[in-house]
Amino acid sequence: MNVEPGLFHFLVIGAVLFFIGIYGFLTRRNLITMLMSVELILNSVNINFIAFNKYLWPGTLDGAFFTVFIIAIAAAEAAVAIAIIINLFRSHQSINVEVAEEMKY
Amino acid sequence: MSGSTVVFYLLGLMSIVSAVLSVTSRQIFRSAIYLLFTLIGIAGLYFWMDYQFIAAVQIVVYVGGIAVLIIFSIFLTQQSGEQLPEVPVSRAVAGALAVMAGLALVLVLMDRNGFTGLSDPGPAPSISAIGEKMLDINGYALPFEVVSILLLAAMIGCIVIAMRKKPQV
Amino acid sequence: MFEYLHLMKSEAMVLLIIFILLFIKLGKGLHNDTLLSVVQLLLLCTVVISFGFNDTGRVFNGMFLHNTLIGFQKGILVLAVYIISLVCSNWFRQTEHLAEVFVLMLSALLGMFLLISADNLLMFYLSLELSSIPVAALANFDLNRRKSSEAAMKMIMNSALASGIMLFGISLIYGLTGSLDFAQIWGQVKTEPIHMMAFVFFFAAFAFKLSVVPFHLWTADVYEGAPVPVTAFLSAVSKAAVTFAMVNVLAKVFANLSGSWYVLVVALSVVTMLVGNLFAMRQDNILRFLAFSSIAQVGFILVGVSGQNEQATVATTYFMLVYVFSNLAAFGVAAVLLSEAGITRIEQLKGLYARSPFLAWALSLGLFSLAGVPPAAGFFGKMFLLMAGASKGNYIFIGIATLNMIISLYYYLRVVRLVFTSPDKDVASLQVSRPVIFGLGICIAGIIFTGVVSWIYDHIQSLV
Amino acid sequence: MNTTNIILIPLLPLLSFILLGLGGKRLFGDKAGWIATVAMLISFILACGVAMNYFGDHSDDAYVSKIVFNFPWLHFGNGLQINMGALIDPITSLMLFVVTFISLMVHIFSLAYMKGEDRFHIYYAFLGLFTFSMLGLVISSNLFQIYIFWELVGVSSFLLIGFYYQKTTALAAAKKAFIVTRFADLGFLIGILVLSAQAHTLDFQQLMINLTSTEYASAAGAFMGISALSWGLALVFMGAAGKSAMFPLHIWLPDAMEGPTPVSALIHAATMVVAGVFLVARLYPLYSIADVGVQSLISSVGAFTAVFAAVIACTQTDIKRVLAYSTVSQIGFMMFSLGIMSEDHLGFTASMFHLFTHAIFKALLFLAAGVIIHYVHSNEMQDMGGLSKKMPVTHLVFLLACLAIAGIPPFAGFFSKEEILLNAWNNNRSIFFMALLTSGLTAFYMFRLYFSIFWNKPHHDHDHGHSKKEGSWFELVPLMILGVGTVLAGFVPFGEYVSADGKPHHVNMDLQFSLAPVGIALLGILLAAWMYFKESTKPEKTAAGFGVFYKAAKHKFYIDEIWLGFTKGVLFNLIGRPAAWFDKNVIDTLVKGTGSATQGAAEGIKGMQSGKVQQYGLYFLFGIIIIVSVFLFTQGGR
Amino acid sequence: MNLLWMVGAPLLTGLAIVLAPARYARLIALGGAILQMALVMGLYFSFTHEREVGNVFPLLFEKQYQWFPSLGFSLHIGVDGIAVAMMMLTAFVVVAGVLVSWRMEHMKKEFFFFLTLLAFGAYGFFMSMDLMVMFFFLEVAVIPKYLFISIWGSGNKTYSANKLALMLMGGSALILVGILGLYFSLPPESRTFDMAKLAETGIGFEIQRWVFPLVFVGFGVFTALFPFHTWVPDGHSSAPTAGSMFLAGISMKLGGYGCLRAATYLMPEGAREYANIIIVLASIAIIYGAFATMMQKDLKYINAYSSISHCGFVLLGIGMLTKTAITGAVFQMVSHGLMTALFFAIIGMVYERTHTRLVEQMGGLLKVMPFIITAMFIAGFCSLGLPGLSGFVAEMTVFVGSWETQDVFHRTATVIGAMSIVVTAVYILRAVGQVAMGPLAASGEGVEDARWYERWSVIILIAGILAMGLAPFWLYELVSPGVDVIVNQLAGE
Repeated sequence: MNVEPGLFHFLVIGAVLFFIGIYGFLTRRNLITMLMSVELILNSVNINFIAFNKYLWPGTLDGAFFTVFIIAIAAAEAAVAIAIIINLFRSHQSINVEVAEEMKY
Repeated sequence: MSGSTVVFYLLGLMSIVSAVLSVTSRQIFRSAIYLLFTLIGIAGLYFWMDYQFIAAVQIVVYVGGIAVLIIFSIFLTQQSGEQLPEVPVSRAVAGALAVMAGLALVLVLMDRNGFTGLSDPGPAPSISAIGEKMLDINGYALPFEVVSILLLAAMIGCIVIAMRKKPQV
Repeated sequence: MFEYLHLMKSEAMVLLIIFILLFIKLGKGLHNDTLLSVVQLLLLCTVVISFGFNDTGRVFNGMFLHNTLIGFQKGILVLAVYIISLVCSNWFRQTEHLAEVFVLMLSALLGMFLLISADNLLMFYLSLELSSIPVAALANFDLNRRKSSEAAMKMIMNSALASGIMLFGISLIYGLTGSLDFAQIWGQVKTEPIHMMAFVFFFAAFAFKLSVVPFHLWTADVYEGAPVPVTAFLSAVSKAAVTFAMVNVLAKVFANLSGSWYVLVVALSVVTMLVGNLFAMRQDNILRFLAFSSIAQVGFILVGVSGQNEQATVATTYFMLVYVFSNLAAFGVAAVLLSEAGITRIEQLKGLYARSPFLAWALSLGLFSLAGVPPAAGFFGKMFLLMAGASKGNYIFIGIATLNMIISLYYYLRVVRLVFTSPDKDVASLQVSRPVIFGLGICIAGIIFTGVVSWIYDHIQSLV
Repeated sequence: MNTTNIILIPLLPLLSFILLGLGGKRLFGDKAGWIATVAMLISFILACGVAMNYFGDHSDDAYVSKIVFNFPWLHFGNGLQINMGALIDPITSLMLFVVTFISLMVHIFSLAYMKGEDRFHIYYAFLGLFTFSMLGLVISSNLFQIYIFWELVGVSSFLLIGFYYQKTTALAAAKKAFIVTRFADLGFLIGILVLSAQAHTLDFQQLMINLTSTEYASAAGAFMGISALSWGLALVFMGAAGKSAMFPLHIWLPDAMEGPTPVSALIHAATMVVAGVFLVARLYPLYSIADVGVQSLISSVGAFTAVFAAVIACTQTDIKRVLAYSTVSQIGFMMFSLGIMSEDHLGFTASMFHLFTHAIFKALLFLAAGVIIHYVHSNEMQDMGGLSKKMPVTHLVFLLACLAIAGIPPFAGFFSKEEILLNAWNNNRSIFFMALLTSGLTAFYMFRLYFSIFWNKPHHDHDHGHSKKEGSWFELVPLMILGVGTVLAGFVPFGEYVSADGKPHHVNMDLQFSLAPVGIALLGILLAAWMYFKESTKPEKTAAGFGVFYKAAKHKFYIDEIWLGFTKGVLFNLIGRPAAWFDKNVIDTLVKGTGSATQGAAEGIKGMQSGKVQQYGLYFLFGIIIIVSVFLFTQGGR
Repeated sequence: MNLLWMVGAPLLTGLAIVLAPARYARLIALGGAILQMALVMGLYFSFTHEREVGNVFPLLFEKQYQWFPSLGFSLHIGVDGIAVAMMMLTAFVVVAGVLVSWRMEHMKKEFFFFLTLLAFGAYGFFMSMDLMVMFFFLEVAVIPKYLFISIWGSGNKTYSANKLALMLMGGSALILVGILGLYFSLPPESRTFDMAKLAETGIGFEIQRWVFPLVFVGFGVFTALFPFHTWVPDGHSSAPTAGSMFLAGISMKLGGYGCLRAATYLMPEGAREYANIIIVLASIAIIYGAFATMMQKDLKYINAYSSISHCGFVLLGIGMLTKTAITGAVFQMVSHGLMTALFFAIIGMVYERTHTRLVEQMGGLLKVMPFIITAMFIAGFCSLGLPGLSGFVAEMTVFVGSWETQDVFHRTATVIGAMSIVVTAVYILRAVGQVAMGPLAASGEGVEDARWYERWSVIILIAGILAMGLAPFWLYELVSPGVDVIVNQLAGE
């Protein structure tokens, strides 16, 4: 493959980040770090959008706008998540995900 | 191999490496910082694609907002400096397997499909154009409103949840 | 301008209520009971408005689509919310954040409206988030219950992951088709591997929200932990909304892949029914039991969806209407029992009949309807779903579905039996407040009449 | 006029049954008996009337059988239909007379005999039911009607045997009687099916015409090489054998003596048990054209039963059982005489004649036995003896009856038995000699009975004062009437009236032929006198002389035990128990199994719901990956 | 007359029971039952009258109402002789059932409500001419049975109730798949659930080949087809008296009627295809059920198993495919309905007095309760096929009909069936004899005879039995045309 950075490079970066994020989500046991992984996932998606927008469909702005809105949503999501986490910390005295396994089966 | 290429690879490398570090480091505070680097790297990539506006948003919202939020919450919830618990091997292996499989699948398919982008990417959108579109009733006015309502709702939710008084025990 | 208002009347109404609530909150506030009755009144108006005067049109450059069917579906959703506001009124009265609860719930409702009307991936994504994030917050509103916060955490985390994966899919779709507009995407989707992958990533979000196996695992925990109204909202309203959206999207956007997603839907439906039933069999917590039973119901909805024709749309809409009545009857009773008698386990239902015949009957009717036993409306709902599915001629699948009906009958009847067996010791009879009676009355009426009165179905048919 | 009479004959008893059954004690109290008796009397008179003006008109030399009335009772889709009708021909008229006559006697007798019974009215109701069914049976105009009433007499016999319902033995006997005959009726039923399918009709006359005509008689529907006709007739005979207690289905009759004695007299001596003979006689034309195998089946079964029962009778000590076995033996006579088909059809006439006479004297014997039993309060011989002075009337009539059954001229039995023997002599010598032996045995055991009741040892009153009266007039008058009958019945020119082809049939008796039977009968009597006239140890000695044979005979050759072994061993243990076991353990287990399997599955997969967020995520991811890869392998293509 | 009254009457009764105070429940129920009986009688007479004036159209009082027209349903109702006979049976059993449970105290309101609901289902089922509507009514009648057993039942009631409900639902699941297959196998423009239309358009053999077994077995489960009969003993024995009467008297007839109407009538080729299998299963059920009965000790189990045996005759008759045999099957349904209902009613009364259902713990009861035991004798004689009672007529018709087919297979089946009359005699006499006769058992000390309501319920059923047993021709006249239609269908005309 050619070294000249193009669409595919960005997609690769996006995919890699995406799965790194998922890996983090699956393995980290601290809720906040899990949240960070989620942010990674969202960012990777953003990269895809921008890349597609730039290299495939430059005519429209859909990708760019999508990215903007994703960022906004991510903020909201993070806010709510952190609020919930803090509450969980209050009730469980920890933000380790394993403390919240009362409900099962 | 032009300079821009080098810059691109540096940015990409930076974001990926720091992402890996941020999901593996056992110092929660450090991993937050690594996340910050990743975000900046990605912002850099946006600049590289000269989507300045997006890059700016990225910096402002993520670096300035979310990352800070996360760090605060770390302070709130965590005695910083204490190690994160060890990842159980089984989970790590399973996760790694799933992730590898997924990544392989995605990359293979992408490669098969071979997204051959345009050789000469079109001009990046001007910020004014974005602004125009954003509030145009035939543009993105509705999504804009929706997001605003979502933010409002999220805000209210956070307030209620985070501002609860201590349980009377 | 009027056109906008006319097409978006339900949204406008909901928005209005939200603002009224905000003003009341910012003002000196109101006593819960008055506030609650105000909200109920407004919701009632919304129900009327949403069911009435619908017509077709698209605004915001095709980001918002409205037609008679969608209007009817919105009507179902807001009706469900209204019933919830009635049957869970005990909980609402006791909470100290009534206004906020309703603001969040209604904004989620708004999100669902937009979700159904969405004709554009961006709008779709946004409204999906709008309909889930506030609910996640709501799940935490029993602020002092550990389980509540656990539930909220599980929900927000899972939905974050789900939306991330869906976004990845969307990004691919965008990349492959170059558009976010459903109409244009429809032309572009091909039966190529990467398209399918994109589709699956995208579909996973539906699967997650509908809690289709294997994406269902959050459901039970959240249902158990969250406050009862929120659970009811999740199980009735959001399920209905997502179903409508899914039928819409699958038919509109991925018609070209129909051959593939038929197989997918059939497979998932079988697994979902099976797993849902098997888990429901062994639950002893009422809410968890209802959670798994609703999972099994989703499997059944998928049977209808697999029909891939107009009748599938009609059948699913009809079934969701019935399902709302039946499920809310069950949840309403559960809510009353929880708040009045602290009953959470199924064994404690023993002798319910002796304590309150009304609740006993409401619960039994709801469960009968869920089990699909005539003359309850659920019978017709399932019947039509099966007919929609059978139109493909895949009778093995239909046979499996009916077998699952039998399994589900087993555990539904188990509950009913407990309800009617006489209690060991004589127990105090339960007081049921007027709004609850009213709400359950609506459910019962719905359960009885939606089925045997055939013009309701014919009406829906005429809307398509 | 005639028709209504004939309908009334069975209907009156039915009426009394309904009246007494529903009215019960409250309405009638002990008037019940009178109501029934009066009804019976009327229908007896009617029956006589019918018989007279049937035999009365000699329009032509042959008696034609006429259908008096006939109405459809039930259609079958295939043109077959069951009618309810009345067929009048010589044997019908004969049976009408016999049944009503004996029944009347028994009704009158019971007025005194059953007095003070708790369920007096029920008793008479059942008698009415029985008489109705029996009369319906004899006037039946088609095969199915006869089957219907066949079952009805069966059930009324069940009810009457079990009349003393609190005695376990009575219950057992009733059940045995019903089930054994039921088993035989299975054959009868299938026989009916065969014949009807063959002839496409059930009506007797049509049946004769169809089956005797060539195209049916041709071995259509032959099975295992035997023509359907013969199959059908053989199976029907099975039913007849069951009802008439032919070997090996005779086992129920002796036990049936648990019922009240008058009932034994009516049902188990005179009327019901000869229904089998009647049935065969009814189908005589068919049997006469059937394969020889069927005919010889009938004759040999009859003959063997005659000897067999007679032998057992010699060893029994319960007087009613002796009488029962003698009944079996006598019916054997009738049966084999029917079975021996000769071109002059003497056997038919003889058999019917014997049926007629036997009905009278056997009823007499039973009623007399009833009186005796009431007198000594026991059925056992050794409790009796020396009663000749105590009860002269009974003594006299009993003696007459014994002479009659022994075949001593000029009593009734003599004539009929003569004809039977004559027929046997003409056509089948082996059977003739068996019959001869049997009549010797008959004379022996009857007089054994007679002597040990009335002479033997002097009667010592081991009971206390009461019932020293021989019996009330209600009991004695019937005895006398029957006694007269016993004397006179033989002189009825029977052949003139009843014969196979309806034409008058003259039997010529020659004295030298009858020397042998009479002689052997006298021999038997003398032997009995020698052994039993005075109390002595001769009987024991003789019994010892016979040794194991005597023992076997005393135990009725263990037939009961064999049957019992069959039912208990085969039906219950080999079929019933396994069936029940299979149902409980196999089929039920399958059902339970599915249930528990489902439960097990539910338990098995519960680990899926582990409560761990990240594991949920893992499932999520794996789900997607699997689905995608499956797609790639199935559709994905290219 | 308008047939809707036949479903309307129970419906209104049910409503009245729900609304009225509990102490009136039984009165209302009785009134409703008598009203239904009157209506059915009216139906019978107007039906026969129509026939007399020469209305030969197979289906009378036909009406068709819109009901989910877009899906090809329609509330198409009408009756032929068979349906009328079945409805008369239902009416008899309903009245008797209400009377028997006159002293019901525990949750009486619901009890009588469910009773009327069952009646509603049964009437609707028998009169419906549309597969889906038929199915609807069939299912309506299932759940009340479950509740009957699990609320008012006795013994191992939970198990029995589940078994019954699940097996019956399993049966109806098969039926559902079958009729859906039937529906979608037709070309789109002619898709319908209307039996009349389906019968005349006809169904391709390939479809019949796989649909017939589903539908037949589905209904067969209801009427205790051999391997699927195992719900019968437990269900009947655990149910309360009226419940058992309904189960055996009506519910099992739903199955038989369905086999006849929905399976055989609509899919004659299928019927011919599978007739031999049906016959084999039926003969097994007859003889096997009889022998299994012989070993039972509990009166209710005895009657339940004997029901398996007797319903075998229904299936045998259907399997034989001749007119007589099918007529016999219908007769057997009516007869068995009345007879077994009577039996269960009596068992209930005996149990109520002696507090035991084990045969060996009873004896000599004839002395203390002559009325009940006499009725028991009548029921027993009816079940062993005594002439003059209904059982005889039915069984004979079946036998004659099955004997028509002249080959060894059919005749062997017939003989096997006929053998059961002996076995029946054995177990009936064992049971009834033991209960009624012999020395009075301790359990029978100081009990009194039937009360008025029990007497009446018994009398009503016996009246039915006698009416059929003494004068069967009217029943034949009633049923025959309906059977002709089915037979012609079978003959492919």
